[in-house]
Amino acid sequence: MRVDVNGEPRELPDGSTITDLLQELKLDRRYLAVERNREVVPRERHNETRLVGGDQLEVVTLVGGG
Amino acid sequence: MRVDVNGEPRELPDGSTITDLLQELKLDRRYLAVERNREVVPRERHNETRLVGGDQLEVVTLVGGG
Amino acid sequence: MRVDVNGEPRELPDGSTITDLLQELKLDRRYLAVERNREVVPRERHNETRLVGGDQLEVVTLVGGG
Amino acid sequence: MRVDVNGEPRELPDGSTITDLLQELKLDRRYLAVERNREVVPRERHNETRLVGGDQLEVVTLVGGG
Amino acid sequence: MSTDVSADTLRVGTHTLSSRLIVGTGKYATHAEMQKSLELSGTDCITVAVRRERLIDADGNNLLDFIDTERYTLLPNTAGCFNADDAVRVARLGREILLGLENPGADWVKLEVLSDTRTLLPDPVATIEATEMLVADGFQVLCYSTDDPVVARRLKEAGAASVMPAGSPIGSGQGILNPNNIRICMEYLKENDPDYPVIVDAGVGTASDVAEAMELGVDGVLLNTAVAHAADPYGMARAMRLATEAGRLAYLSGRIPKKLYATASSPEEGVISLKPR
Amino acid sequence: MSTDVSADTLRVGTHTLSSRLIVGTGKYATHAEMQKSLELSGTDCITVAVRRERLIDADGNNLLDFIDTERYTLLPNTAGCFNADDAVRVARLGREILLGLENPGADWVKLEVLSDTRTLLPDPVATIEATEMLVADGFQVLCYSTDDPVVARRLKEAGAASVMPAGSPIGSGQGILNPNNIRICMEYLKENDPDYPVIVDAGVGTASDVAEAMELGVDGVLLNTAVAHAADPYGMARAMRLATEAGRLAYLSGRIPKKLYATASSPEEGVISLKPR
Amino acid sequence: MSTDVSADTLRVGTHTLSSRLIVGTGKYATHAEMQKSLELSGTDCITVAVRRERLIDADGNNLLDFIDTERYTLLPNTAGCFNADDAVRVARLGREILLGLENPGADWVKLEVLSDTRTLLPDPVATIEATEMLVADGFQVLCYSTDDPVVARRLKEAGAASVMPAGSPIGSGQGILNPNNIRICMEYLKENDPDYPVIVDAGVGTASDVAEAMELGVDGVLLNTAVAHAADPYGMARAMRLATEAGRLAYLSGRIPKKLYATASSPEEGVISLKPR
Amino acid sequence: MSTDVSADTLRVGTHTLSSRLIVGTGKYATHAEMQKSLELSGTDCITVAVRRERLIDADGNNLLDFIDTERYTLLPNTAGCFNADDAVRVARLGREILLGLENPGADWVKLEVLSDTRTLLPDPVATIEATEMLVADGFQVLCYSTDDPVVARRLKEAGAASVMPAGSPIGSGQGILNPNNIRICMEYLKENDPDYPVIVDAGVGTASDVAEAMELGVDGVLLNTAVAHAADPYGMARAMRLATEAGRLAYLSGRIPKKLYATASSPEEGVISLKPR
Repeated sequence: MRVDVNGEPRELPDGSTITDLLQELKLDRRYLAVERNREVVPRERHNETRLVGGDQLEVVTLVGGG
Repeated sequence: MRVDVNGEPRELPDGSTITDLLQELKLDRRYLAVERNREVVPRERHNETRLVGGDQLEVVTLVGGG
Repeated sequence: MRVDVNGEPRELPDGSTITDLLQELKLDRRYLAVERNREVVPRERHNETRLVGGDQLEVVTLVGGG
Repeated sequence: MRVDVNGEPRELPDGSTITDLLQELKLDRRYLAVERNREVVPRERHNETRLVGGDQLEVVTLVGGG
Repeated sequence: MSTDVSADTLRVGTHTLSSRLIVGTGKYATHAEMQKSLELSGTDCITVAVRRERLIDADGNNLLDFIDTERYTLLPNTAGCFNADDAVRVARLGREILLGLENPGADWVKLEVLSDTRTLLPDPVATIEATEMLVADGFQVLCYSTDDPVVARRLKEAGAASVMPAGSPIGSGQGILNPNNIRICMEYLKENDPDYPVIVDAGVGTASDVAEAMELGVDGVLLNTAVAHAADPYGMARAMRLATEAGRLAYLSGRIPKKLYATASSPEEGVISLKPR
Repeated sequence: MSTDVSADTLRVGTHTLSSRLIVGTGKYATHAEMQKSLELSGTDCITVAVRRERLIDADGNNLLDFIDTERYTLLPNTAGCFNADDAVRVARLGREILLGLENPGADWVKLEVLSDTRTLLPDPVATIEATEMLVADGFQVLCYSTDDPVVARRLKEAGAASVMPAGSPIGSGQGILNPNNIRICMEYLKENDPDYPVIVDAGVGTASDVAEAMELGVDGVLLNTAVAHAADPYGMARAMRLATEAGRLAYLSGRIPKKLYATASSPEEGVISLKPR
Repeated sequence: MSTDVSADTLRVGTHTLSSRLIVGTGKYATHAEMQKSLELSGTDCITVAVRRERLIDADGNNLLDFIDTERYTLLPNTAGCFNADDAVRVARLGREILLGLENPGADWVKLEVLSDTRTLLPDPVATIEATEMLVADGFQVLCYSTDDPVVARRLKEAGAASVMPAGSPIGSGQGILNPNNIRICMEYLKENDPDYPVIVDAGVGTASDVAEAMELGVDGVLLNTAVAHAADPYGMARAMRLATEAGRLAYLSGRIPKKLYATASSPEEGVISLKPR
Repeated sequence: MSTDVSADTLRVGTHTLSSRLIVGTGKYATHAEMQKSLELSGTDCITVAVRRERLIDADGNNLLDFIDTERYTLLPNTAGCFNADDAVRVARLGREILLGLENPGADWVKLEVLSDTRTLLPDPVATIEATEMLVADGFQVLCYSTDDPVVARRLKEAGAASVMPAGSPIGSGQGILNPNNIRICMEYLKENDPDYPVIVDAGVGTASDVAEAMELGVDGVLLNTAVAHAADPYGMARAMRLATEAGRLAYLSGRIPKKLYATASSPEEGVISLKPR
């Protein structure tokens, strides 16, 4: 299936979860937050949350700011 | 009937018009404007506009301001 | 003899020295300086310095200042 | 004889007056003042004032200033 | 180049004013003092307020008896309003009076929506809201505002015919407290629209404040207390007239840059004296 | 009370000037530009400098061909002098020229004794010394000075007809950098002598600087670069004229006091709207 | 009386900070430079921004590797948002990250809703709207705002835990351009609520700006560029720490009043010299 | 680069001071209050005045009983002198006392020659004269002066070990009224002699004034009234200590430039929200 991650299209196996996605992206999970279709998905629900074709995902972290 | 003029209660004969009111108040009509129940009544309609008991009237003029 | 000390006239026995004067004034010698006729008299010469009638003396100390 | 005019050496016939000098310089006399050896020479004495070798002369006028 | 201000009029919406100074009619000792002060100020546009007729003890002595409505364009304000609805009501009543006077000012209004009675500072949110309502009702709206550039831009977007940032609080006499903000307001409001009128309203205390405001490039100044409460309102009215023209001319004439120090006004060559070092 | 400035002349020693603005003749692009700028400034007193005649290539085009000596009182300066002796020499040469022109300015001088060529700041010690020498020689001396109140008082004690503190360095265009010092100068110089003339000389950059100076209560302003080097000298000359009058009038008219905020310009009674809280 | 600042903490909502200086983490040359600058500033609260993970070329070098989350309370901002909805989304994402970090900052946010990308000035209307939404969602909201006192009061009424007026535009380094407005903000926000925290956010350029802000009586200062872009960020970080304490102490200690001039620091009696006059 | 101030001492002539703050001993409520204020200020150099001993009712309670002459270098002043001769007499008497105390301050003096008792402004002419006399007598002379750059240079030429321009009149609390003049003083005094000490003496009212002075690049600040007459002298003494260090560090650390507006502190890439326009 095709989802959008940080504005870029991406192919994922059907039934993938957010955890699957983050593993594939090799991101340090401690430092990030995930938004699915403009709603935050708390990290404790990353395992159970299955993605659907067309999902809009934002994976964000902290950077320097004032 | 009883109407409110500039926040003060006032007794008027039934069927009085705005023109009747202004005459009774002896006000210089050139310099003023009348609002009835929060709507301006243009001067050309003062003759035909009959007041009704409970009407809220504001009779205003210009004063010095910045 | 008569001398002037800090603007006030004062009677002293003839032959008095600056040391004699300071003793009579009961002043703490560590903290002061003496000027005789607009010239400073160093403390090591207080003993030998004999005053003369009409001498103008200033006895000064330190006070708070900015 | 040799005199100094505005810092420049200049040859003049012996016995020349300030008037002679100004004529030779073709300067508009209305607008200027002459100093000889650091003393102003009033214009009414320009005719009678004979220059001497070594005289230091300044011939000045007005210019724009603040 | 030469600066011609003979035709240097102030345009606000469909109105053209010959003077860049707008003067208020409040707070004078007497109507007569006001009348003469306005005359001496050289203005052709004056602000007025709308108030209830006094029904008893009306001394029959009305402000308008002292104003030549042929000479002045009246600019009715909404002073005393603390929400958008009241401001719209007052604006409409003012329009109705000016229509009766056949004064050209009937189609515009100085919008004031205040936030509290102590400081009389404008409420930006309610002012934006009232601007939209009044524009929809056909008014040309001149908005009294703070010097916040973002609010200024919002007001223009809402259809304001002019934005009028305060130099400092009404009647405070502190002049232009934050020229930086006025500069950014100008940048926002005049971007691709250089003729959009920006008027400094409120806060000026004396002539140099007015000149300084005009030198920032604003199109006009609106004031009242500085003249009405001066020890001599007539003298101050004349001062303000001159200061408005002086500041405008200085702006148009391109001032010299500022330097740490010094360049000679007199030539350095041809001096008879000795230079040091 | 009413302010009458029709007879509000500037008196310096035996001289009476109708304008409180004194303008320099230096640094203009052309003599013609200078001529018109002076005219537009409304001044009746102009400063000039004394320099060596160019002996060769004298273009025969003299400053004085562009100055109506019937109209203007000339004020010769001692610009370019760095010690008292040279200043006295230059003053005497200026006097000699003005006597020839039969101009009333022959009996006065603007004393400038500078300290270095970079900043052109005045040397207070040499200025005091030169003032005494020139007064002894019969001059009415107008002293260009810093804003140091003690130096100002020393100059008056030395016989100066006027003390002229700089608002900021010559040609810097920074305006009045230290109004506090100007105020103390006034307190010193006008104590029991309110008519003693104090003139701000140098540093003003634009109209509001001039108005601000006059509002401090000084008697006049002397400027040159601000007009001569403006993008449009004619416009700026007019601006300076207006600003001088505006500032003077504002000073005489008694400005309103400054407050943290706000007093209403429109009456608070009779409003139809609801007050908050 | 004696001033004890040992217990002089900054309280914002449920948070208590030992330092009154809040420092941003942006714009440093390197993460290491940031780390040491924060340490030298003495702060215990730092702001951070929320941004998309770089999916490719993630250098695996994350800001958080350089921040001791035991030591600092993080204050996530909503920088880069231009409307209320986006600000709420970003605030929630920041909270989610901080919950993962178990940092106490998870329950608050520095709200920034900007109006345009050029000036980065805050949009007062959208900021008020976002404040209400975030408060409803359980956030303690610190609002970056202009110095408009009316907007400041509206933000407090909307539930803001702190209002943070800008001294001047972000990164402009102009310091406190309008102390008068900050004073009125304080009057509004602390009326019958003296402990309500007011923090100057943005605009300070150097140590004296920070001291001046604190002397106005504000509760704290938030800065970033002034340290990060100083020639020596470490030295400036220390300067800012000292200036914050200096300004706070000076405010608490009651400064002397200003006078036109002069009272002697040394006693006038007992002098041996002659007084003049 | 990194700023090390551990060895950042203030050198004046042969003296080296660890603190850049010099504090006066006058005007405190009690000697004990003075003693503690000096301690909290962190200074190691204090000014004192010379006065006639009280011959009767000498309470036997002397200033020196409250000063640790091992800890502090005393700097005797010539306060109360209005001419050069008296200043020299007082300087010599001060030296005689300090020799008796074996204090290192015996070889220097803070020269004050005042012009009148009302404003306590320094007399530049008499100060220059007295400087020459004292230098000839072997003193290291620190000259209290106005901010006139020319006078400052004259004093250095006369042999002054340090020139100490006033920020504003003694005790006025107005801070640095004319930073432009202080900058030119620095340019004159430090030209080809960068280590020549310039100290701002008099006028500072609060911590930010001290920081601002130090940020101009002066070498130190001398104050008295601002601490002695603060509501809480102890708190203000600490504030002044911190402000001196803050201002010095900020100067050495290279502040950011000032701009009209705005550069983002948070990165602009990677935002999840939509940019306007």
